[in-house]
Amino acid sequence: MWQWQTQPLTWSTFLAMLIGTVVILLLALGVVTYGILAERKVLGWMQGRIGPNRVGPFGLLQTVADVLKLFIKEDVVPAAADRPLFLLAPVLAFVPAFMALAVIPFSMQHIFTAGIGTGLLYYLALSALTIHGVMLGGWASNNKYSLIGGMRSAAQMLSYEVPLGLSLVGVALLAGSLNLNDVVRAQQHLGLWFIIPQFLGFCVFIVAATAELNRTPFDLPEAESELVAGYHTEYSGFRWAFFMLTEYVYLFAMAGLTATLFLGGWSGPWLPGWLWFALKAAAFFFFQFWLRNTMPRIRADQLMTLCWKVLLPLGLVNLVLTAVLKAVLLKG
Amino acid sequence: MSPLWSAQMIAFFLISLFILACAVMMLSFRKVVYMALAVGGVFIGCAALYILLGAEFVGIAQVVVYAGAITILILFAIMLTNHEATEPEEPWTVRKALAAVGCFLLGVTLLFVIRGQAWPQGDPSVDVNQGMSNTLAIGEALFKSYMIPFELVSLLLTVALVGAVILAQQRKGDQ
Amino acid sequence: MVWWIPGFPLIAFAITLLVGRRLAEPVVAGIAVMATLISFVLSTILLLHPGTPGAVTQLDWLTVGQTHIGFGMQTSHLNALMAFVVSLVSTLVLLYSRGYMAGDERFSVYYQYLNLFVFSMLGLVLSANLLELYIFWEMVGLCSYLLVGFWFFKPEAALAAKKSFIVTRIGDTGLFAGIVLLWLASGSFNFDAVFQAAQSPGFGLGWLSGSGLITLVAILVFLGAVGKSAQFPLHVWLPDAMEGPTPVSALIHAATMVAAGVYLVARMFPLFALSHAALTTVAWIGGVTALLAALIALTQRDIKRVIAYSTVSQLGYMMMALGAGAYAYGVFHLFTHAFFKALLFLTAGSVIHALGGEQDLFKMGGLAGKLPITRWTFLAAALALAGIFPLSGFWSKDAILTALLAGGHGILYAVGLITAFCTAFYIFRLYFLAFAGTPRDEALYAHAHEGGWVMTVPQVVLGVLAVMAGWWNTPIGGHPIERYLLGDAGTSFFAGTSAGDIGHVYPENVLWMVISLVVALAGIGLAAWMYGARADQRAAAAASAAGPLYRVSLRKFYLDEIYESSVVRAGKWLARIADGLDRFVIQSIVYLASRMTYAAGWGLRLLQTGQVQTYGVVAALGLFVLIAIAMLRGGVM
Amino acid sequence: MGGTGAIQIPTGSILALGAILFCIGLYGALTKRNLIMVLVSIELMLNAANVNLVAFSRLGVSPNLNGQIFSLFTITVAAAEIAVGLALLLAVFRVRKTTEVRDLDLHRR
Amino acid sequence: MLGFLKGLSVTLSQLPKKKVTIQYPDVQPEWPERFRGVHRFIPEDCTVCNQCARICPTNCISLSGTRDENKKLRIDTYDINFDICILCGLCTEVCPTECILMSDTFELANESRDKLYLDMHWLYENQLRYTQRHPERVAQEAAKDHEEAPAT
Amino acid sequence: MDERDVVRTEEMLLNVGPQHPSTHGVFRLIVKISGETILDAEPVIGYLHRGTEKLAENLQYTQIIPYTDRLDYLAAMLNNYALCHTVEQALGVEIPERAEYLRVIVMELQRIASHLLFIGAYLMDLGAMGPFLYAFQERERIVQMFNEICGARLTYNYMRIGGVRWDAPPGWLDQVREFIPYMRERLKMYDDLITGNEIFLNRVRGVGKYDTETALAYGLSGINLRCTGLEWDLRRKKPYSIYDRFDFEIPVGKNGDCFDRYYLHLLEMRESLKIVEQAIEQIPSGPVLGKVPKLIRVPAGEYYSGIEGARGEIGFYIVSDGKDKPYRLKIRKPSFVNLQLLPELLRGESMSNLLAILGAVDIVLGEVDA
Amino acid sequence: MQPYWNAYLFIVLFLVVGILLPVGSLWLVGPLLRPKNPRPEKLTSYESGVEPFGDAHVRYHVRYYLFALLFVVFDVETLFLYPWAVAYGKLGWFGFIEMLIFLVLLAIGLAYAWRKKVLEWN
Repeated sequence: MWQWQTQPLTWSTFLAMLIGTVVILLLALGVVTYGILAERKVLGWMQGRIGPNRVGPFGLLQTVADVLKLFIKEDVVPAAADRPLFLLAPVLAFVPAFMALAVIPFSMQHIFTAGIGTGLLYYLALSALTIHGVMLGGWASNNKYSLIGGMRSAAQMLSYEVPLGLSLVGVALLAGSLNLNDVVRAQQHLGLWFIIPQFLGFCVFIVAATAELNRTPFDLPEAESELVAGYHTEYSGFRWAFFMLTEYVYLFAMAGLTATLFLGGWSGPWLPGWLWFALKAAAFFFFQFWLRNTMPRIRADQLMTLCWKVLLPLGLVNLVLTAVLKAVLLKG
Repeated sequence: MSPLWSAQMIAFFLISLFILACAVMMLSFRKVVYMALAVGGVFIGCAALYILLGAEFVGIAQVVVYAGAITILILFAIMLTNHEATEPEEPWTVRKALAAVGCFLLGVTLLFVIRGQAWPQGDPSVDVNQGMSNTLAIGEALFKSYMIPFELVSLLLTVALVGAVILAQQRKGDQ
Repeated sequence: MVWWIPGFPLIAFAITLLVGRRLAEPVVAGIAVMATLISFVLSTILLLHPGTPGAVTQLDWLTVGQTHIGFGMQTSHLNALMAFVVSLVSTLVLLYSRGYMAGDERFSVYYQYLNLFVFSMLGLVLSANLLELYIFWEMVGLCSYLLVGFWFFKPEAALAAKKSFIVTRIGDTGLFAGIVLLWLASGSFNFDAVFQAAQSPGFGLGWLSGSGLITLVAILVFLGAVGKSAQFPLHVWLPDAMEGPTPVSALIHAATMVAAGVYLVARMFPLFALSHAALTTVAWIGGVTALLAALIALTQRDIKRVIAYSTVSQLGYMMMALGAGAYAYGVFHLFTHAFFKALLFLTAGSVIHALGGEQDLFKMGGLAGKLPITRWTFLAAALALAGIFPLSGFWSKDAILTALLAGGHGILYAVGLITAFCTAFYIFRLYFLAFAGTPRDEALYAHAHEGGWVMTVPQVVLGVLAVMAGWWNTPIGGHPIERYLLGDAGTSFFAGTSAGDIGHVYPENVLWMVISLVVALAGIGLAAWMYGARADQRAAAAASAAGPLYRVSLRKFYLDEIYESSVVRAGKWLARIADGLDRFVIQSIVYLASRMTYAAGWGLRLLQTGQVQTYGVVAALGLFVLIAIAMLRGGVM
Repeated sequence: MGGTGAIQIPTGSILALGAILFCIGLYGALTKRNLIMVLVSIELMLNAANVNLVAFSRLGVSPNLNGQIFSLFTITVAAAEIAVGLALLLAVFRVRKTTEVRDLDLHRR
Repeated sequence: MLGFLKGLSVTLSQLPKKKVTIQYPDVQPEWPERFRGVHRFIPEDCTVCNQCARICPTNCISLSGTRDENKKLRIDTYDINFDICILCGLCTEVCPTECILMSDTFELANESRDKLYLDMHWLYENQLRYTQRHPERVAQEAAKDHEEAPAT
Repeated sequence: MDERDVVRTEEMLLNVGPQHPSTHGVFRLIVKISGETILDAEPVIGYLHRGTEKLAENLQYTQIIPYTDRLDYLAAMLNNYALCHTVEQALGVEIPERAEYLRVIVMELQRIASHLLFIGAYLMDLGAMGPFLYAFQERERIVQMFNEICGARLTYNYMRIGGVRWDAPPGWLDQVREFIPYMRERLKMYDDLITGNEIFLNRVRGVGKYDTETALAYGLSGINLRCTGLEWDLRRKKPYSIYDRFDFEIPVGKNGDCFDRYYLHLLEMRESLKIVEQAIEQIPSGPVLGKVPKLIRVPAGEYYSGIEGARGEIGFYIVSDGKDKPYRLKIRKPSFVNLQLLPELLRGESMSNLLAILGAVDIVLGEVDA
Repeated sequence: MQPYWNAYLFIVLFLVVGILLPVGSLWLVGPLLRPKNPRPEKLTSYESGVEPFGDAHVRYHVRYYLFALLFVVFDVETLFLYPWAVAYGKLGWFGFIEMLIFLVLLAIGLAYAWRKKVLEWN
């Protein structure tokens, strides 16, 4: 029943898929819930605090409580806002972020993974779609901070999409496939995580990914000290929660992607594949939290300069180097 | 009638419905931003259709370029001009009526032509990808048979970039 | 390989176009010279091993309905010979230009134009079909225009460029009409196909059929050649074109482009061969041109103009030969003429360069001591032009005269002889005025010096060629060039025509040779007597004695004035008549019409909004109508 | 993930979809007042063409990749077109302060 | 680049350090003796000299007393308006009998401003609470009083 | 400006504050922006106005002291001292040695606490949240020490005319002594954490620059003046209290940019530690409150004295008619003076530099609005 | 039945579930749980605590468009890099050179934008 990837479509495989989808949804929600908690905990620890600890043992239910609180909060739609778009924007942001999870190979059996032949590009395409939600959310709020935040967000995200895509090409080049399962297999075959032959690419990727996620030090769009809360200034209650959810689901997807592309995905000795995957993804999460505690925010103009004048050329150089490397390897 | 057949057809009709609904919405919306969104829907629907037809790469490319890049570009252009631009509620002018009639008649004739033809049905034994993944096959074909057009694409893009930059950039002294 | 012959100059053009401005002069020139040199080497290989004559390598270019238009290169003996000449002269001129144009602000631009020209010219002589030929034809015209007007800041240069462009365009119109007619009649642009079609009995177009059509087409094509080769009455542009840089005159207006007209006639010879009337026209136009130009050349004061008229005259010679059916001789003269005329220009250029741009013959003199290499090479070229044994000009010119006489064209033979006499006279008048005697302008003389090696080497090479090129086709050698050229006969190049149709070969006649030699020597003698050392007063006396004749020649037979008074004035008269008509007849009608139009316009304005969308609506409706009609007629509905 | 199996959607249906989409795009291009939307409508028409290309790539007489590759090129050209078109529009907007097609003609002033 | 890494290592090194969080309100903060929390009041010591009310910069203290049978003034009412009290402690400084003192009570939050008017009874109860919490401090005070008393 | 160019961004008025996450209190800045360029900025103040100066006219001098706590609530000790010092100057009272030493110790600790908060808050403005909480840890220790010596964490009301309210409790000086090496170590940590961070440097280097002339023209003092390279420190230039007994440096900047202002804060903390260290070594024993009348009447006349506060010169200007209450009290509030420069600094800057500049100007709204 | 459509069906399920979650929580369940007391003050836009003034929909700087433009161009170019990367193993040095030309042209565009100061935010 779980082998729906290779089975003909029957009602039972369809059911299996549906279950798979729901499982991933729950997983994503769980990861987000505890990702947020872990973020607050890690930040607290790094700042000499203990972080949330009141709700549930060790504060484990803190996020749950937060979500419940948001759930029963009033849903305020400003009078000046463009109502339909205002309501739609969080959904528009959330759906692509969630869909991006569909191609991440969580485990060796890839039960919960759509093994499409264009996985990498699929991911890239969806991450571009998320921008719409952010931008329209900012626009529909009809608020100056939101609008600036939304436009900035969009400009930043789409700018960093380019080096992100370029760094992924290097991986595709080495793996010879866009299917993420194949990428993992190629790393097993090579006996080396791609972080080593693609170190430059990895650096570009990790910077671009951080920027794409709007996380410190690239969290300008919601630079609270300048723009209050960026594009979701006017959002409240559960609608705001969906923007947050999007952000963290996207973080999860990016963690999965990093693990898959550069850290060998589910491959690794002794432990089961999914655990390896979880460890690697957790490492990405931790890295992001760590950065957040350390870095000041980069300035808008420097942000763009970094993207177009540093990362993009680096990405191109990486690409050419990888191509030469591969050509030499093929000959040799 | 295998279940597959029905599944494909259902998918096709759903997608068509979605595409046409979005297209009609584009025509009927008043706010320009909404129109841009509706068009985004059409683009995504088309992508789904391509994927249904087995053109995986083209489908994803459609999402990347049309739904991702172009729609964003349009939104940016809207924000740079009149945010609140709306199509005015205008009475039927002669021209509009003529356009409607013309398009309708054109559509009807095209449909008649399509109906009147015996179209070849794809030969299932032929694998257009020659056993490779769609991306790989496209890559090979693109870089072997379509080398010159490919290079021209880069030229075109560069020229478009340069041209658009010249056009869009503010003149000195404007600021 | 054939592709690479024009290919290299194209590459050089591209390079100079893209980065030329940034490169140093030697680099620009080096690239251009190397490119043409490679082309020359390839052409030489082609000349020696033409492979299958008439072989065509062709790409599909345009497909319109059933008509496929290719884009290709054809290698025949004629083409190979032309390519050889063009690339050789080009190489030398490009090298020479390095010295001549040194320091010019637009040096790289100059080389751009020249590279483009070389590419176009090589493309022209190698092209496989008429349409392609026409494109290159126009491209060389364009290059000529650009180069003549290179110093556009001089009003004369700009005017001359315009004139050359417009005048040749008149001829080109004829050529284009001819090509279109041929295409309509034969359905193809390919030479082979056209020739074959022309010979087929059913050849015709509507009420025009057979020989009538052929004659019409041939004369239209010839009109193109008249324009390009500066034949009477369209020769007026060529002397003015001397405003361009001298190397340009050498290359374009002496050796290659102006010869394109001759080449065209030669190329289309199978067609001309089918029409006696056309051939006769060619011969007579050629004769008139040759004589007229030679007479004008007698009295010109500008060194380049003399040579320019000489070119016109020699081109007339070639036309005469072709018109007389001596296809091979015409081409042979083209071949030899290319070298010595290019050389004449280069040496003239050397003189002008040495004198800091002075072109007036009567300010020169005594340059033999200052410019030894130029002097000797000029002498070689002059002797060749005058047709003195055993230099190249002798063999080719004599062959033409022989052909004329043997072909029964007595009058033309006489014309040829007189021309030959005049030629010898004016070229040596030039020689004596410039090189012999004492300097007339000391200031200019003092600064005179030879250009660098880049200028002298091409002169020397051409000098050697001017001396020896003719030996390729001596009776002693058994007329190899004739056999070479006639080797095309019977191949697909001259599809369907026999050797007899395309050119006659006449036996050498020593007596006739001697006559022409004597005539030439007489001309030289007269020149020496009139313009030799301390002979200026004699020249003046002769000029005053000739009186009106002298003036007529000096004013170029008043042709420019005639054009001015006839064509231009006629135009003005027409305008005046039209004005009258307009004022009294038309305007009243117009007034009525305008009222009506205004009314109609008011109605139509609804449609004509200036908005694409409205037009789009109309187009969409039209599209619908078209499809509907197609369907109804196609029975789909 | 090689073959995709048979496609059993009738060719005519796909073409009909393309035709309708084309006509909608055409109507939009002819009637929309906002220049941006005119451009967008043209994109719609290009998409309709792409639908046909991809359809024939699979369902043509001899299925091959050419159709798909062509549609890729179309997509690229469309991207270039819209980029330049919108840039042009911005330039026009700068001078005329409007994106309304109707206000843009110089014809009637 | 080096700066980044240095910064990262600093933050990482902070990760395992001892946490400084106090689990208030489960764990109450330990206040020093001089801590100026809400006042406590010992009515029997008050001489109704009014010095505290006069020194108060915000005039938040109001008191009234009557003479008792011994002609000694006895405090009747003693209210402090904690809405405006700034806890500067000047009143304790001037009090000759040290009957108005600061305690370590600091949780004053309330739903209504009215409830911030705290009267003598509340303040005395606060003294009792304080005594309960810090018997040693109160004993010390008493000892000091005792010490000083004979001197005066 | 070209009228035809309409795509040029429209000018927009943007409110930063009063309810804004990073305006250091309730402060409103109306910013006129075009695109992201600030055309003009207008500070709107008064949201925290309490009329301290007017209130003081009805208060005895001792009663004013708690009010000074609430001016610059991040550096209450210094305000305390400034008032006391002025009145003491007017009265000409002798202050016991030990009191002077205690005053210096708490003032320098206060300076450190204030600077720490500046650094934390500034980096918070720039988007780094870690340093803020680190800074709070050290500050907490200082505040705790203050709590022990005077019973309050922020509003100390510690000083009295003629000395201080309390002597240091037993063991307190040892606490301070232990604090010094700890603080030195932490200062090194800040250097590692922030000073070398490229992002930080890019944001503050060369941003918000002004020169000495501008600074003097606007009447700036303190770090805002020293960052331009002028060595001006009242502790050195017009020594008050016992500052002439200590060996310490006056760090100055070079470029007058935000980075210099940030870095001077770090350096000054170091110097303050030095002073504290020396003071603890030298502190004598003895009384802590001099002989002053119970009811202080300042002789009629006008008095001013300024001291080096954490944000510049804090000065009290007293006009007295000989009564026990000032006839008029005027406070020279460094934050208020610093704020004058803000519009000038912001004009022509980009929005993204707004907070880097605003933060580095270092204002406390309690003091601005008073 | 090939797995091709299965994978995409899976994605479609993601789409459906992804839409259902927000729709369900925001539109179906949410209204039952949350209060709704709109008041005019509550519905004003946030403007740092003062009455909002001016329209928020001001026009933006053209550089936003220029970045979007750059994004479109480079996105399309990246798109073409993917099939190349995948097929690279089969193309060898020839493919390398092809891509090098492509990248050089791309770089020219970038360099142009660079020189035109498009890449600067200010």
